[in-house]
Amino acid sequence: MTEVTLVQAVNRALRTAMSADPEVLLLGEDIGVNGGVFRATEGLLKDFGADRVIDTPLSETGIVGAAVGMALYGLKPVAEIQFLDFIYPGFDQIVSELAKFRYRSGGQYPCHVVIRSPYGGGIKGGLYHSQSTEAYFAHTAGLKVVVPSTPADAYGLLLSSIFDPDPVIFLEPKRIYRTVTGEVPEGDQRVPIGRARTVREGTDVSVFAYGAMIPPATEACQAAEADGVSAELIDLRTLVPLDAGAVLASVEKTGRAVIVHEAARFCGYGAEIAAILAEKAFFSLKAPIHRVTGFDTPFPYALENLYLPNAARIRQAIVDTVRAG
Amino acid sequence: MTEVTLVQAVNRALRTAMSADPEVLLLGEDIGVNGGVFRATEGLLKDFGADRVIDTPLSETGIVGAAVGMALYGLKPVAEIQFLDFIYPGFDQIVSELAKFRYRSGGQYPCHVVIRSPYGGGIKGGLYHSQSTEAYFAHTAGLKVVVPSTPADAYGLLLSSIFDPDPVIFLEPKRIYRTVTGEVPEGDQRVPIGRARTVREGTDVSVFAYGAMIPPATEACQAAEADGVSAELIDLRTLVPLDAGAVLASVEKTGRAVIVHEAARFCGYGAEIAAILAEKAFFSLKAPIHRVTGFDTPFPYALENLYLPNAARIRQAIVDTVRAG
Amino acid sequence: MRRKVRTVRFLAQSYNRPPAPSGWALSFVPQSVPGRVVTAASATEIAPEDLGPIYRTMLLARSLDERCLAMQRQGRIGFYAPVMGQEAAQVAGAWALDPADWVFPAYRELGVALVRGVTLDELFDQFFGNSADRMKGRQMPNHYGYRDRNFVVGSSPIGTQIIQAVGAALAARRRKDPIVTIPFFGDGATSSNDFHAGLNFGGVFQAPTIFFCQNNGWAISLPRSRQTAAKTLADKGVAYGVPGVVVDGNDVHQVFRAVREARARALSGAGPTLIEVQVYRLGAHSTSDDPHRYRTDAEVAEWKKQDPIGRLKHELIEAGQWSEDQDAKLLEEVRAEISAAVTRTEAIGPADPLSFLDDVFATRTLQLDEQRHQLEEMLHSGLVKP
Amino acid sequence: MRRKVRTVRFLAQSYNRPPAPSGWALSFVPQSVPGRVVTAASATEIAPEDLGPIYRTMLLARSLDERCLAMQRQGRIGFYAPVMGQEAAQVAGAWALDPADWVFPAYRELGVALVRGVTLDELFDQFFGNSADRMKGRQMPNHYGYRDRNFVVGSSPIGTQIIQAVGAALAARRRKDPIVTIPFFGDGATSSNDFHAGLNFGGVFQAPTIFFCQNNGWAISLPRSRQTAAKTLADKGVAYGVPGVVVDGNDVHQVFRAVREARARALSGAGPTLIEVQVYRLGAHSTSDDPHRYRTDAEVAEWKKQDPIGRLKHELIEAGQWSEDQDAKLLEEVRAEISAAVTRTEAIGPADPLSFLDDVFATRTLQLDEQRHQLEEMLHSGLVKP
Ligand SMILES: Cc1ncc(C[n+]2csc(CCOP(=O)(O)OP(=O)(O)O)c2C)c(N)n1
Ligand SMILES: Cc1ncc(C[n+]2csc(CCOP(=O)(O)OP(=O)(O)O)c2C)c(N)n1
Ligand SMILES: [Mg+2]
Ligand SMILES: [Mg+2]
Repeated sequence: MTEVTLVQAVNRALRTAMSADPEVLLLGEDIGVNGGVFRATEGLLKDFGADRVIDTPLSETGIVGAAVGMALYGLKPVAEIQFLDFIYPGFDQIVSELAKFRYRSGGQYPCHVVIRSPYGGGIKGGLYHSQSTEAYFAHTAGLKVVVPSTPADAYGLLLSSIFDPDPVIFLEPKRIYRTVTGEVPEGDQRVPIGRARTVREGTDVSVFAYGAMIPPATEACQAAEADGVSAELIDLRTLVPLDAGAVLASVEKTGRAVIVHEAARFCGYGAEIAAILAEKAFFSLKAPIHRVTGFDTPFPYALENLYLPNAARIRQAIVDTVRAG
Repeated sequence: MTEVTLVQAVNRALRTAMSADPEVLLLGEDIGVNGGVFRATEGLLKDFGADRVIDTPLSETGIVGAAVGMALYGLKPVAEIQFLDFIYPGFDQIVSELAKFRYRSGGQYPCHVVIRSPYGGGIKGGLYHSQSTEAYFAHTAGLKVVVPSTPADAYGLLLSSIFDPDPVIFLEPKRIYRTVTGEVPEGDQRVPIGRARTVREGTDVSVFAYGAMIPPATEACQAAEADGVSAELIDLRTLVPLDAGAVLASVEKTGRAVIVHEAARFCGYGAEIAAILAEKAFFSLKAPIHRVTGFDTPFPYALENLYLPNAARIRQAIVDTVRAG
Repeated sequence: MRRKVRTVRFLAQSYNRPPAPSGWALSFVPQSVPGRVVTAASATEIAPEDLGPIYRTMLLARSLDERCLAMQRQGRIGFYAPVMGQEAAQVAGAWALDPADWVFPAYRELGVALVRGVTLDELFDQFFGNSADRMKGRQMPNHYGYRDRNFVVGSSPIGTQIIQAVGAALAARRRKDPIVTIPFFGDGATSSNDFHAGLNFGGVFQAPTIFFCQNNGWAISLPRSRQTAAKTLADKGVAYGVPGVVVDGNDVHQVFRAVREARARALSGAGPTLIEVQVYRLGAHSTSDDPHRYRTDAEVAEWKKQDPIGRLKHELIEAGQWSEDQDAKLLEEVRAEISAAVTRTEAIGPADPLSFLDDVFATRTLQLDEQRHQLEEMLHSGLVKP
Repeated sequence: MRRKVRTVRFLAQSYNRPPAPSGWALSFVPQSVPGRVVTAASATEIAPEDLGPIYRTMLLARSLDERCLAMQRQGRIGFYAPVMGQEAAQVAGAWALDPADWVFPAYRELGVALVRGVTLDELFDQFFGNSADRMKGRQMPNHYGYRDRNFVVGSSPIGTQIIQAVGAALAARRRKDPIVTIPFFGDGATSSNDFHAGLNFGGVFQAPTIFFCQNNGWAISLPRSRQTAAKTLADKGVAYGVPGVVVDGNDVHQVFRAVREARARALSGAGPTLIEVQVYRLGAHSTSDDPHRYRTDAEVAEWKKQDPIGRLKHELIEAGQWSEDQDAKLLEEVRAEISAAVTRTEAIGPADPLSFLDDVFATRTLQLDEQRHQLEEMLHSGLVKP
């Protein structure tokens, strides 16, 4: 065990997977000699060669499409999209091809692809280096969507994703790439896809969050203690498949829910959590379900700290929810 | 007033707009000499010329990108995407450019573009001629999303969309292109964007639907009378901006909600309606919110009638909801 | 209206028809699917004994078109996209491949499928979407694939297979498998994002890929001349450092030779080739299309003179190896085979109603399990009917 | 390491440096922005009296780079993408345009912006994202646009402006406005979907567009040689029936002439031109980049010899119109102007905290009104701080 940052955990997981399985390879823009613009692939070209760490031309259509083709043939490509904001030129290959190959072929052609991408705001990236559009992918049947918030989860979930037989969109909260550190194991130690993580237990209200929202949500839950509120915090970790059991169990216990994400609210991922609760935990609910989210605007630049949910807003929502009923 | 089909109403609205304003023009694949694969643009090439009814090469990137450029310059392009399933090669131009131009320029560059596209299942189109992915667009700040379900709305809402200063994704339920007929006015008679339509009033439960789900939802509400249930049916019509006032008012009255759409359930548009109700109409709600939707799979071919919500399923959901609390 | 067919760049020799083969007789393999006759991998001419099977396969494809169009009109299948006019291109093109090569089709590649050994029963299973369909009834007719035949399952979005084929080629090279990948696509597909990415990645990584572009003159209603202002589609290779060739797709010999040479080139490590195969879509785009809206009968008539089947038949008859009588008999035989396959497959029951909830993922998630359970109940209570 | 610059196709005459102009003196317009000096629209040579203002604009761009890089290191601005090495290409290219022409920039087009009359204050307002910023503080530095200068606001996604420029050109033609549109983009952008669509639509519709590709050798860490296997980027025009030319982008005369000729061609209805302007990115990709990771100092040093500013200065001095002394004085003057602009704009307050909820639509929806109200309350109660 060593203390590493989240982005270092990503790097280690890639290294572990590539060492374990020669059919794992990486492709993307600036991932080779440059080691990735966030250094997630640092050192891998040197150790695994240009055959397995492939710097591609500037085309997300090409990156995703080539990864699909490699996977059809049997390899396990891990594609990097430099920023989630730049994934859309590859969107057709993702939603029409990657997500549907297994299905349309009656199971003949699995698509063993991971698409890794740094996402989210808080680095003064403005409209095009800040987006959180996980809802697009979560709504697309056939894709798994994974979002770690700790180095250990980044490591263990990335390994699970790379060896998962289905396509995985692996979203890395770049804002906490280097601000969060923690221990990661050595070797092929995986964290299973499909299970939420209870960050802290509580009895009055359940807080659901993921990615870079975990640190402010944790802070908010702690602060809410001063208001006499015991908040349970669940890190959803894998958005698809959702650990609905954990979500429902928590709300059945607490009777209240606050959902946090930095993406725009309207039709965001939080809506699905609210909808599931309103359908399946209705009779446990004591108060309106509160969403603390980004605003329904594109992501701004100068005022990003107003756009992003912070601990104070989350704490207020927690307290309001408990007071509401 | 004349009795026309929904697709004829679309054609008439295009004709009205083009006659009224020389800066309205159309572009897309097979829309000119062929009149569109669904004949929505039939006759327009002849009457308005190849300068205003532009057959483009096979590139949705090109269609949307060129439309954006035309709109920046001041024209009012109406782009046709042959099937919604084929919009994804143009997705980057839609979400990165069309939706964000006004915003990123501080209001200097509005993007007066309509993207029309037939969408939805029920025509034995399989995975790639059946999709309902309205949630992608509804989640994208900066886009309006409009879905008519009658010829009159198709006519009036398309006119409003064409003369709206913002980008509009105009989704035409192709399954009812020719099965629904009705009167449409002559001339520039618009239906405002942002207002839901009450299809029928009721007191026990509110049913929210749109597009091709309106006919089965209507049938279901009628049938539910036999179960002693009075169901109110609201056609949302414009998904963005949502007429939240109408949605909340209805549920404040009935205390119950059933949401219907043919898109996959997970993170679908219905989740947002449920989330809004769980937040803002919580204390009016007497029963769990029920969603009747497509399944969380790609759209199938042979078994599409199992995939699509039908009147019987909707009726059952109505009755179950009323019985639940 | 006949477009001038010319050879550009790279392939020095011209694609003239080779001298009529002599000393061989037509030999037809007996079953419905001709089964690939192996020729020396290096040969750039069709082996004389293969011309018969090639002709038979072309005739089979044509006859399938006739039957399927009729069945679509009768409402027995839901959709069909005919191959008529492209039989020589597809059959000869596929004939030049090794069975281990990976084919990435669009939706019109019936001729290729037949060469790869896809059976009539398999085709009709797919068209009906019955319970024997390998695609499990999930796709429209014409969208099929068979992993064991290295024939990847196609989709409707135009062009997507082009860059995928490049990815697969790089994977094959990494595994040191001596194969090529070959995406089949149309003139319209050259405008797609995936063509751009595919040719570019192909050129940069020198992928062992053959880009097989069937320029059939039309992309639904858009003529080739309005698809791009490039002089030829083969010219597009220049943009990617990929050699381009133009061949007359109504001539099995030209097509075969071009694919063989491109294949050798790809396997030698010299990179991909873009082959523009000039053909004409003699039929409608699909059963949803009415070509009279956008093109003249005269144009079609002009191209009918180049009919690839008539042309090969003529060649065979000229060579004294074939006769009109034999041809009529063969046609009858082929039609009977089709009828038999239709009878067999139409009797097979529909797909299991619960099956459409499978294969979203390798194993059903809890959420899909729950939805499957709900569907089961709805079927049981009669809320939905298959 | 110097790539061979050659002229391909279409433009017959070679782009050699013209004879040194005589009988003119450098005249600098006094304000910070040189203000376009109108030359006869048909002239294909830079008017002698324009060389001074062009040089001054280039020097201003270079000095802005220096200042902004320093300010970024000091944490006073958040990001910067330097133009160093591309000043001749941008300033001469823009100089050849009419003010009514529509420019579609990427994020590195500082030289173009200056020629279009974007002021230093406007630039720094944008870099600071202050309340005077026309973009209302919504974009990263370098992403700006000014409708009244026909300088469209750029975005980060690579290439998107290329097809948009074609759409705008078609719109202008429809309105019978005698203008061209000109997207500026890099070598990396030639791999984008939007390049493919833009060139193709441009060729098919004969749009009055000039595709201005600045091949600066690198797309972040990817060298041009790995971006595409095409021999030149200008060659890519072949794929679209669009003539391509290659010019030495360190030579203001070549660039000016190429743009002028392409402009005349476009306005005559003969269609678009793809100009590959060969330059070198002397600086880092941006302040987030460390070029030492992927390229040698020797390569940079080699290209520094071609420094476009040094080259034009040398030309002017050779012509007896300029001296090192004058140059030093000019540099001082330019730096002082920049300092003054920084002082003025840095003092301007931040954007209105509620403003980021505007301009999503023409008018705020009820939903956005509600969110604005919530934000107002949060600001009031101190939950969030601007
Ligand atoms: C991305 C996309 N856009 C539009 C369509 C609708 N469409 C189906 S076939 C076709 C024309 C294809 O032309 P071509 O590539 O020449 O192939 P052909 O049908 O002639 O064999 C179009 C536009 C589609 N399938 N995919
Ligand atoms: C679609 C997209 N993918 C990736 C990126 C990340 N990125 C920013 S600049 C750049 C390289 C651009 O190279 P080039 O077009 O040559 O322009 P230059 O920076 O050299 O001026 C990349 C890959 C992006 N902005 N957009
Ligand atoms: Mg075609
Ligand atoms: Mg570059």
